[in-house]
Amino acid sequence: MVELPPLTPQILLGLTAIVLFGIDIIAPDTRKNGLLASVSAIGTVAAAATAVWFLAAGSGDYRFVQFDGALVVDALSLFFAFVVASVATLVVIGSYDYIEGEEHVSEYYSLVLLAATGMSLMAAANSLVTVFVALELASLPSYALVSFLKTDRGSVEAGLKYFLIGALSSAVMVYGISLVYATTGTLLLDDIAAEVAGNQFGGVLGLGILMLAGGFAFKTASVPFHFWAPEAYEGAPAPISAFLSSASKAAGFAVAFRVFTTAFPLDAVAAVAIDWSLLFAVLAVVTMTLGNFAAATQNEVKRMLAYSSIGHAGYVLMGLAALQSGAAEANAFVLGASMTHLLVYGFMNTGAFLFVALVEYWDVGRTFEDYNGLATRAPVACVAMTVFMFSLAGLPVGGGFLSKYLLFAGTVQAGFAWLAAIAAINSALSLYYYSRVVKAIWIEDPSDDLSLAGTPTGLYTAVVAAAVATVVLLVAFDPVAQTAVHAADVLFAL
Amino acid sequence: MAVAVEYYLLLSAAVFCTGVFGVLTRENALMFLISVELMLNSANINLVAFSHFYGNATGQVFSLFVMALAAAEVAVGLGIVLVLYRNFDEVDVRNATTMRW
Amino acid sequence: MVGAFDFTPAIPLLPFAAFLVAMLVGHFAPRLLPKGGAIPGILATAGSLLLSIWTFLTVSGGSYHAQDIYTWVVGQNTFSLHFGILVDPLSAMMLVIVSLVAVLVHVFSLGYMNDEGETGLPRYYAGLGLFTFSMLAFVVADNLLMAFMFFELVGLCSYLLIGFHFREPGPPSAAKKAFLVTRFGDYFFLIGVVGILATFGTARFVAVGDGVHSFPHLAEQALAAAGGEGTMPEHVAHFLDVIGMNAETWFAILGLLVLGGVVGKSAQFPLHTWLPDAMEGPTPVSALIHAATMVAAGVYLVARMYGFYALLPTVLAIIALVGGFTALFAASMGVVKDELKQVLAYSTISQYGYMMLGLGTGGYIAATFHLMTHAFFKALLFLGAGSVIIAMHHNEDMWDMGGLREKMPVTYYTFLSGSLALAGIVPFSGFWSKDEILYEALIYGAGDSPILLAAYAMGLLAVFFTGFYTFRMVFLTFHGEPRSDTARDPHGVRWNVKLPLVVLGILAATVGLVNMTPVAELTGLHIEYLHQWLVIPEASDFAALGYDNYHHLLEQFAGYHAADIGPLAPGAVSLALALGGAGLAWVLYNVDSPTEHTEKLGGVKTVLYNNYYQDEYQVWLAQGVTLPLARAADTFDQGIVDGVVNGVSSVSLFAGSRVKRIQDGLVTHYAALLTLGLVVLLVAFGLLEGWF
Amino acid sequence: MLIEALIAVTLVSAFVVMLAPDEVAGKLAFALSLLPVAGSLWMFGQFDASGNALFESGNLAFETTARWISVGPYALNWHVGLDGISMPLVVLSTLLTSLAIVSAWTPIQERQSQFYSLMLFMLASLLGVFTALDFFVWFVFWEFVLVPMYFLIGIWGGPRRKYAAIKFFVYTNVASLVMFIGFVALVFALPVQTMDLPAIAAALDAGNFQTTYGLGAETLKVVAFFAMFLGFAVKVPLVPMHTWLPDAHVQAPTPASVMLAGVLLKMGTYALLRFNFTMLPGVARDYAVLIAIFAVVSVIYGAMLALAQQDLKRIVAYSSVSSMGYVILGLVAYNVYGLGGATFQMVAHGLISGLMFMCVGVIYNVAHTRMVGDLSGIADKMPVTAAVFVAAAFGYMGLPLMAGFAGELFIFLGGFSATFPYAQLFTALAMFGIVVVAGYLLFAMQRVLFGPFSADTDYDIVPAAPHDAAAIVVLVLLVVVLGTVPEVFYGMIQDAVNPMVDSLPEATAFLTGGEL
Repeated sequence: MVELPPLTPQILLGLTAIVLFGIDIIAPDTRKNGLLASVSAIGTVAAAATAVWFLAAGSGDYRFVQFDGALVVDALSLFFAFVVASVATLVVIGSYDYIEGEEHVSEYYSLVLLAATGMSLMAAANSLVTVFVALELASLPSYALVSFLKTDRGSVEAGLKYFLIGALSSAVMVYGISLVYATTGTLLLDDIAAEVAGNQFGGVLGLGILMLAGGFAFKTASVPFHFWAPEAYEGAPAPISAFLSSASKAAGFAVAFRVFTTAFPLDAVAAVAIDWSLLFAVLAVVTMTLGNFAAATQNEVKRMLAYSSIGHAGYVLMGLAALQSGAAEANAFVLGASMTHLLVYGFMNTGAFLFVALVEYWDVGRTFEDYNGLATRAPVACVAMTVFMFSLAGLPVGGGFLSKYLLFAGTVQAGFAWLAAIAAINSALSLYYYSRVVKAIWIEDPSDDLSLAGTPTGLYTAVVAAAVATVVLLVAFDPVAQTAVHAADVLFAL
Repeated sequence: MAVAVEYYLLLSAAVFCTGVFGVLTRENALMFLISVELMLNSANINLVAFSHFYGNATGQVFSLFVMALAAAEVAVGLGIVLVLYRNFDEVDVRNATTMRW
Repeated sequence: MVGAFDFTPAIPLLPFAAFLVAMLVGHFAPRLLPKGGAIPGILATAGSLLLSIWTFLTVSGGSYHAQDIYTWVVGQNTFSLHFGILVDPLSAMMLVIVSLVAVLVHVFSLGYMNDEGETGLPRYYAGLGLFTFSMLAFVVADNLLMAFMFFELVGLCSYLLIGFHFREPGPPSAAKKAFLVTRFGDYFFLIGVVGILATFGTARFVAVGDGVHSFPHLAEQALAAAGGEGTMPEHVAHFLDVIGMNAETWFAILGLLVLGGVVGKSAQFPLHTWLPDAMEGPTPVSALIHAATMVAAGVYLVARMYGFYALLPTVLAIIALVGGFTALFAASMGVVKDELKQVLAYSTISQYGYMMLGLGTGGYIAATFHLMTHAFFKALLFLGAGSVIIAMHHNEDMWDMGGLREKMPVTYYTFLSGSLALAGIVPFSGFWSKDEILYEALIYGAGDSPILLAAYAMGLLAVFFTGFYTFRMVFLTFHGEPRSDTARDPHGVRWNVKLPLVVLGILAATVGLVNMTPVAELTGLHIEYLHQWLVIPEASDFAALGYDNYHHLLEQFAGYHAADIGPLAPGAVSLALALGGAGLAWVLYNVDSPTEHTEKLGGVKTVLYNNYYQDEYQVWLAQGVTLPLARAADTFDQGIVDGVVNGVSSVSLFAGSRVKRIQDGLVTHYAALLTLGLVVLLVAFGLLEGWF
Repeated sequence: MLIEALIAVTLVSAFVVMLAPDEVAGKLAFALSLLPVAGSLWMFGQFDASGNALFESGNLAFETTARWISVGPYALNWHVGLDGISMPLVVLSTLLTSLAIVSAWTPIQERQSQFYSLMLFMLASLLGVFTALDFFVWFVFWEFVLVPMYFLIGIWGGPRRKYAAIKFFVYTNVASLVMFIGFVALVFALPVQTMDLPAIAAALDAGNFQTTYGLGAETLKVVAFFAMFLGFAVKVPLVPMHTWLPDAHVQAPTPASVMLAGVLLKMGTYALLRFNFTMLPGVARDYAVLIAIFAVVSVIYGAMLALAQQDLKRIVAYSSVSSMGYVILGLVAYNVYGLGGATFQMVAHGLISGLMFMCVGVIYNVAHTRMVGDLSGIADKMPVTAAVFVAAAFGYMGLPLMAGFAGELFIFLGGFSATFPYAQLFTALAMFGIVVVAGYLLFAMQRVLFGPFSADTDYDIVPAAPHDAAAIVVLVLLVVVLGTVPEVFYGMIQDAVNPMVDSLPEATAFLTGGEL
């Protein structure tokens, strides 16, 4: 019986990237989009499947420390490895049609897989060094992917903005890491935790933590590091928008969850340096409000989704904000709820962006008006989109309902009813703009010359699969919720 | 004569702020990149100084990682600047404003 | 042994069956319906009449009946609500009156509706059937709630029948007004019913059998306890405790609330305004509903629960005052009307005023008596008017008539009989009953109650007006020279019109003989049959409904006591006044070509023509106050309440459109804002955590 | 498993209809909707429950429990069951849906299969709302109801349908969120690790709070009560949270209006009854005067607004606001007649308002206008419709022996017997609604149905289609039956509200025993 290494999902993703490069080296000039997409999909599915298998087998019940503590495998890392890998699966399947006919197809898939590797490593990072390295591993391919359409001004502009803000943010983050190192003398999360209590350089440490949080805020598109997000999501190829707004965000949260709960125990840190719960509460409020309010008046569906993605980051931030010292059960609940939301969000948001990809494929247009009456031409995809929109808005057509309300409930339970109330206001507003999409595709009449070219198999498969997953998650939510809460338990149990 | 470690903090802070100032004032994408490099290196100052202060190698090793990643970042960045130039005929970051609001 | 009481439920149900037949057959197979539904209606009401008479005879034998028919709501841990039948002298008498008038009206309708070729006859007869059903059920109701329910159904039927000619603008409007005005009264009535149920836990008029109570009796006990005798029923005590009122005040409020319904239905001031308008309905309907029965429902209700009212002197005084005032008030308006049915309408209001006066002044028997006599003579007058209207091709203006006496003798003589009764001319029925009311009012008023005396005075004065307008009507219609072509050559009427007139004419002339109090006084004979009829032996379970009990309650609780005045002198006075009125009418109008003398009234005339502006102020209340208020509320609702809602949405969207402006597309600005945000956080948390 | 079967059958029917061709969708949907009708009637016949679902003493009908989701220590269970309060509402929902489907045959000519499918989806979720006994299960259905309604208004509605749909959608969703936060805050303060409603009710009754967020138990209860009250009040709707309703009604197609007025509004009062008034009777008692003021204002203000309207649908819409105010009054009275009457009135008003909307719809189908000023004297041309309209209007006015009277009477009896301060005065004031309702309905009838015929429309006024007439006649008969034999439902309703009454003795101390 062969023992698989605990990092198998990450390794699979990385290996697949290398295989893709290899294929390109062996056969550089042939058309092989299908082959590459298949290989990518097999790799990501395998990674997701192993993550699930490990979780089911109980591998996540303990912390498998790898490389002297630089990486760790536990339920959290497996959970997010699954999220990243499943989103990547949908994205590569959807990309098959989307990038058909583009150049550098194999680089595209490899970069997606490399970024996925980085994201899944983020969830496993247990040292600030690996945090940074994994984060950059996720970021650098993303920059390139966003500007993948080299002749498209929007894509290039998006890449530029994403890159510049990203570079600035990672500089801030590295500086923050250096300050943490300056005050604690170590970069291993567990060791930092030991040094934090009663630290004499509280101010410097606090500054470091704040800046470190900035790095995570960039990855999760939270205020004030969110500025890249609307443009990057709008300009990027739609599958990449899906990938970034779902997987990258989830990974950012994964690493934030681990770093803040492991390295900076709230009571100790709050005593000497900074009450990061308050910090995240403030960020959550500002982020969700800005995201939702800005989304409300957008004209383009994709940009609306971009802002809504910022809004959702705000909701998930509540999971960090509502953590309290010494309330293990409540913490596990709310953090677990955040994680479930990220998972469900992975499917519904990816699905939504892939629907946008589908519409871009049809070349219908980008504004709400352009979407008018799509349901008369493509009812199946539109049902799926409706599921995504209503699920994102928190209506019980998909798992988003449960995860969002569990998150709200967890926040309330932690005593942050005011935070949940603000989230509720935002959620109501979000219903308004999500239903604008639904209104456009179902209620408005199509323009006379609306006709759709073809039925792209890959995109359809991905969209429908995402929709099915979203709906199934409403009914079969139990395993997800249990796993997430369990992962949070393991995280707190160190 | 050992310089007190706090002064390295001040130095790094000064370099960091210089970098930030550059980021905020420069419009040329390359200058922007260089400013970011400054900020990264200010972190390196800290890492190396405190590595010495604590007597462990962690900081120094990490500073190597940072340099390597900075190089990778610049590589990607230059690629993006290149396509920026191709599409917008300039490397002024203020030109690319087709998407807003 | 099967007795009459086993069939009592069938009395109301027969007309209901007729209603169903007329409605269903009329809709699905109109050809199968003989005479547009008249025949089933006549058969059903005739059946009811027979059963009523049987019941009546059984009651004469001294056996009464109370029975729960159907428990509508079985209360769990609370009181139940049920339908039941109560047959006592009062209801037995009323059953006969209602079913008799109903039969006659059905027959008359053959002439008035069928022969005139009206359309929609099944609807008409269905309405009549439903009405008769509701009224009969109301009459036999053994509790106030059931009474209220059928009271309301009666109102519905009135609405449907007044608005029978719905294609014209007038009748629907009148129907609406009738329902609305009476609904206003019923609002108070319903509060009263609910209040009585809540206070007493029962709405029964009489308690027969074990473990049941009646609210008048509980009220009596409570008042007695308040006066220091016996114990307060626990339930009542608790309720009074909750609302913090004493029994007397609260019961008076309840009494007044129920009275609201009475005032509405019996068209008493100030809710009388619907009745003249209701003359838009077909004339037989006016006869049935707006004279003999539905309007009687109010007065009947007071009589029905007299055991309660007799406890409440304040309410009695108000009843008397309202009654007396209405009698006078309405009579004065009747003086100037030009249309036959209008005169009758105002006379109806006035006559019910008398009944209220009677009830208020303790003249229970007198009022009941007048209820009976009035039912006959007013039905007669309306049917007579209907006959005239047929003859006049539906022209109702008395100034176009004249001289019809020769052309239609049957109508004339029967109408005259009714008029004499109405005017109160001896020995016609109206004289006896009206006179007795005035007599009772006088003796109780003189027994140191100036309010009752004032009410009496108004009632007495009204006698003169009554005599005047009645004979003005008779003379203008039947005497003198014909004043129009139709009057010269009137349309003939058939047996189906004449028969009811004759029956009612005889009754109007004779029915007063059942209670000739002055004669009894004079001769010492025991001929006050109605009085004896309404007395229930103390041994009976139903004694609480008997006159003796009421008399006793009046004396004990209301403090009524009679002054010792003989019946002859007051009778003579009222007769003289009636004759005076009639005589004045003779002088002014019994000429070949009468002219209007209303000019002599001067400014009063305008007021009378406009009915004291009662309609105007009520219309003003509805259209000048309520409607603008509703519109203002609507504006407020659309502008402010909904405005806030839309405002919140607009403000949110506006805020959204502003917020997104931060994202101005310039990446250098993003970097600056990012840095700014970081610095703000840094400074804020630095200050908060004391880093500096 | 009967409840699950009922919901499943409805859902499957919805999918079947969705895939059916447009031509047969209406008939097919009606035929399939008879399955839930038959099912619910059969359940009604078999109904053997006693007591209240939220009380331990309650013995529920068709109850099932199954594990659904566990989140850490918290268990969300699939828990459904029926008691005397929910059973009548289930029957109401199925019956009204069937009739509403029939009433859609004429007006709905586009995208029919989608329309009927949505109707059945709505029924499925309504069944869930009225049967669920776990908060989350209930909440899933509660929120899902919005989705079909949004489409029904948005796609098949009138000229301003998009505005009305989104207003309905967002407004009621905001309310749900407020309610959600209030309720879960309350639950998490209790030592329960479940969202099971009976368990929560029992824990609240025991009153052991494990935390009160620094508010104190009483304050927490009050805050939670009013958060929930606000949430449900929007759905009811109570003034001043009512303005979505007229817009939604006026724009919605007739069948959707029927469902909206007939069943959806009842969700609000049902929830108030189940949550606020069953779980926090003490707070309801303490703030009875305030709630009663809301109720009275709704009744009178709603009726006044109806008086000012020209659109028949708007008239009925505002009168719904008025009628639902009575329900609140009944709830706050907190005795058998009050609570029972409130429940009964939900059913009665469901039938009658549904009937009114159908009548208006039938007229609109023919005349293509609903404005009072545009039509006159149409009784001549549409005799059956006019007759039913008159019957419906009188039913609405509370004509005895029709269902509305029974409901209102019970509520008035309850209100008058209530022991909170000025209960009698409030009741009397609210009762004035019966005069105003008569005012506006009589005015409307006089102008639309009666008088000389005229129609300011391009369409011929002809008698209603037979199926339209049949639907409204059936409803009238139901209304009459329920008014004549209220025990059909009222017995089980009383049975279910009695435990509530017992839980708050001070509210009802003096109304015990049989007939007094």
